[in-house]
Amino acid sequence: MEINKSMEGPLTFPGQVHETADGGILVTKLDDVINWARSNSLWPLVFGTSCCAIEMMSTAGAKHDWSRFGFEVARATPRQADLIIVAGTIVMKMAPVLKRLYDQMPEPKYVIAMGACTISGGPFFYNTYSVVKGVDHVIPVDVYIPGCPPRPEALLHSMITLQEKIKNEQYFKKKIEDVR
Amino acid sequence: MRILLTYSFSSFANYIHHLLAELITNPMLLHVTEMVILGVSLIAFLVVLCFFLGYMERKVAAFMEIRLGPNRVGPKGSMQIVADTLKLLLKEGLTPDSADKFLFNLAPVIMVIASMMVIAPIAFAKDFQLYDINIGVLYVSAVSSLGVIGILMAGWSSNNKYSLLGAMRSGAQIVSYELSVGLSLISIVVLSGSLSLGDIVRSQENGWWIIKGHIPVMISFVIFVIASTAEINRAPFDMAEAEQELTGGFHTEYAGMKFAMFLLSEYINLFMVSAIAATLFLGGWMPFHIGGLDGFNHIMDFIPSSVWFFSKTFLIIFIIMQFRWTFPRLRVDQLLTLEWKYLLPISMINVILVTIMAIMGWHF
Amino acid sequence: MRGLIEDDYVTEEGEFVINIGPQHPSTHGVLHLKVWLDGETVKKVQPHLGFIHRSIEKMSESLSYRNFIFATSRMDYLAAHINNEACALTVEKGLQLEVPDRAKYIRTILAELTRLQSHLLWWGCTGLDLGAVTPFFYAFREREFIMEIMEETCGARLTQNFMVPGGVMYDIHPNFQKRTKEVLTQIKGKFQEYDDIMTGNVIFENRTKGVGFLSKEDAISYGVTGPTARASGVSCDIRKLIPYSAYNQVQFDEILGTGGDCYARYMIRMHEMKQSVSIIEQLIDNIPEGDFQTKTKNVIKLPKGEFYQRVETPRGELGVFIVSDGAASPYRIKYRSPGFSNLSALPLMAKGGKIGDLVAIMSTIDLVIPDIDR
Amino acid sequence: MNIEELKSSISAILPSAIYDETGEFLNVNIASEELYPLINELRSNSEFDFDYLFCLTCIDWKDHLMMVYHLLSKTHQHTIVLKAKISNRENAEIETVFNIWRTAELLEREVFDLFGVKFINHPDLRRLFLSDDWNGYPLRKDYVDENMISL
Repeated sequence: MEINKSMEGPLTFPGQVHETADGGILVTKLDDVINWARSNSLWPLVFGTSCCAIEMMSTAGAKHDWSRFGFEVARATPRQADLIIVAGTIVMKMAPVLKRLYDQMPEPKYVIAMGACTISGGPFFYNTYSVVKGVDHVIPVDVYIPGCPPRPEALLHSMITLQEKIKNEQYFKKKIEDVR
Repeated sequence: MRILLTYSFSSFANYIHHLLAELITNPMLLHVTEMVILGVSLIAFLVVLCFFLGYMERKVAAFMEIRLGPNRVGPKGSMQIVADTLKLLLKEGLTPDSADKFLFNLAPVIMVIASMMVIAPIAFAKDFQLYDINIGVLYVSAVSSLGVIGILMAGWSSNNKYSLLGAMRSGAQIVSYELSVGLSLISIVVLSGSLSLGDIVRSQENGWWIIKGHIPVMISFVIFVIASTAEINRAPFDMAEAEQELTGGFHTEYAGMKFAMFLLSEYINLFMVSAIAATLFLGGWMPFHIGGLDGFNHIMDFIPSSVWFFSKTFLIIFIIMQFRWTFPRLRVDQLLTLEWKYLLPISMINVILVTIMAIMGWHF
Repeated sequence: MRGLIEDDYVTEEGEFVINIGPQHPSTHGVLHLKVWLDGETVKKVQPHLGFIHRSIEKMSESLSYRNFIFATSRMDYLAAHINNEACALTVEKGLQLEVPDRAKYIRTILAELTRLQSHLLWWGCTGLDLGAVTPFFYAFREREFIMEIMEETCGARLTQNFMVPGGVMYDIHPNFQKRTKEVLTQIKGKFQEYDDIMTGNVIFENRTKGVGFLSKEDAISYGVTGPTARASGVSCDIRKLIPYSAYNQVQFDEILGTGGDCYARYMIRMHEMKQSVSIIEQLIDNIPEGDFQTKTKNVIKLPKGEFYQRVETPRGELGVFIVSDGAASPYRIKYRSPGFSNLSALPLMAKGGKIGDLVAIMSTIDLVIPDIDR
Repeated sequence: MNIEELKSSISAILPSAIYDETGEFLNVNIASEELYPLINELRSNSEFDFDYLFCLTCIDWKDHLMMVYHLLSKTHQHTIVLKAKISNRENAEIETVFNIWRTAELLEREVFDLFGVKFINHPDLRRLFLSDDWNGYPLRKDYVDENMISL
């Protein structure tokens, strides 16, 4: 341990203030706090179109229990949701509705594409006249999970992946750069 | 040990008062400073309380639903609500284009203020009361029904039919249930002979009203808990929100911080209602006393009065939370039927019974 | 957004229109209901479909007789086995193929397990729709055990794709019988719990008794099937009327109600769960030895003609209508889905009730929207 | 009633009906104009009493469309399949059976949506699954979709 530490580089004395690349201690710490809050409180929109919605419900159920991560506050109204889990096929008629729901959500908002249908049209990708071949034609997607339908564990994994993604966001730093 | 027994918040308040009096000589300024300190600490207390209640609700729900509940953020998930609140504060505060902007933004503020105002006459511990107003019961019942204005405002100004339906439901509901709440409060006023909450607590020195007042007071206690659950819009009486029917009810269009304020007022209301129930029926901060058994009463006095108050309050909160996670929601006409056909006649008859009991001196 | 806004919003004095769905917690998916309201009272309901119309029928026309079966798993995903079985039975009818007894038994057991999990999910969601959250979690606790059995034997939790023309795809897992029996004992002990939390509750009875009445004549005229029709006294259990697979070898009752209201529909499903348990118990120890599949040619070609097969799904009668022109893929496939007809009776049932009643009716007729839209 | 009795009874009403017994059920082939009188009789006559329409669909046979009605009697437990041939593909029309079986309302809308058969006297003939500005009738064999990927 001791040897490794000395090999890392020149020693610094405690309390030394560095010029950081990210714009200072205060901003980075604030970003950390904001990201911590946002990543740990992802409230999903109650949105399920088909089979994947049942696995989403299983994830909410007692065995898989997404409430452990604070996801259980599923909101029925898009105004209060942070996350839209697109669980199931999106067809041409549903696409404008999905777009509107996404627009109604306040920033910051995230999207998980759950299942093969939302990635590429899934088992309905050919010779159908009504299926949107991938939900990313309609709204931007943060995390994709394959599966038809994905297991609840896969959904949890995708949500944790999203949490990690949020933890690397730099909200204040961007603000400061905008000002500069 | 002697100090512990006689310890009360009044000495602490006096200490701060003297400390400030030395620093600030102008009596007007002193008064204002004290008020500001009081206000800030009160709001801080209520917010912390709501954090706790939110956490408690998640955990009670998890307990009822055989699952774990939040356990990742902070020890045992206790920071979950902090994260939620922080996130809501930082979220974009949307105001819909077609909404009435002034009323839309005013509504959550009114809700929070109305629910916070109820705190004034409540005695949290022995000699710890903001203002023992002599018409405390009247004040409580008057102020607690102010919240409906906020709900109606929110529902109307959102320019959303779901919101409007929710607000209309809520208006009818709160006006109706106010009657039963009032009548069940009156039964205690009749017995104790005072409207002041401090006097009511002191009148329970030789036993809580729910024990002293036999069955009639128990009936009014049950009616109070049911009716006040309805008054604060919690399931199974959450007609104003009714997620499965109206998606979000009156707060469908609210996002971010304004929505957080609705949540805040919901939890403050929950606490206030339970605190009033505990004060009137279960003796507030008064320890469990049995008239005549001095030795027993003395032992009970060893438990601090604030512990008594909060344990009673949280017991009632726990019961109301259990309602929420167990019962199906009533339909809107059944809700009004329950009030006008059952609760109101029963509580009217009950008031007469209590009055007869009080006149004849049949209670302990 | 056409189809959403261009419609007539004609209202009478004092009426207004609200749109329930396509995204709404009580529509169980993406059904869109346009509701004319007078205050809280429902004057008229108009369902708008197609928000999950995935054109399975068109797609099946280009798939082989082996493959089209698996698209139906996504149709009524709560009864994937039964959908697959219906298709497999239709193809077998066309080929005049005899299925080994072992396969018949396995099919029946899996179908009944499917029915059990579908009804469990329905029970939980009914609680959720009426505002009680806890039943949902109770139901999912037991449902997970069934899902585990499915996963062990079929390899998937929800869309199992286990039925092939001629039998089942693989033999059952060695643990299958043991675990099924364990789970049945588990579930049988929980029925009392379900009754305790929901059935006897005063609020629940008030919300459902006398709500959403459907008469026997209307039920037949609207083509309503399954528990919804049986609650109105229509005898329509295909398992009894035209037994398929191993249903002629078991004793079970067709539960008939007389109320025709939401409570009757609820009670029918609660009793059907017990019947399903009893059917599985009769079969599970008697699975005959032998093949689990009759070998078929790689490319199945049905003779020219039309083949119709009716089966009983948890929601009602599923009909599979295959028109063959002798080629390797169907010329035309029509799925007569139970939910579609059941939904058509919703405007009749909901008329004159409150919004809360509409939600109760929707949950007790147990809609699965992809099954309706196909 | 067994199949022979059904055949003779239907022939009494509609002599031009052609029977086909190769399938599971008795198939009755008629022309689209003859449908309504026959089907009305089948429902109202207590000897037939076909009170349950369990499947209504259409088949595109490339040169003509064919409406298929699966009828069942709950009282007598007999089944027939009515097949009405619509020769005019471009302007396909047939009488609605909505006032005989209520379930036909949505089923006919589905057929209108996917095959373009117009139902005379139908109360609310709009597209059911597809949006109103959709061009063409996708379940027809000659429907071409530019988005389609053929294998």
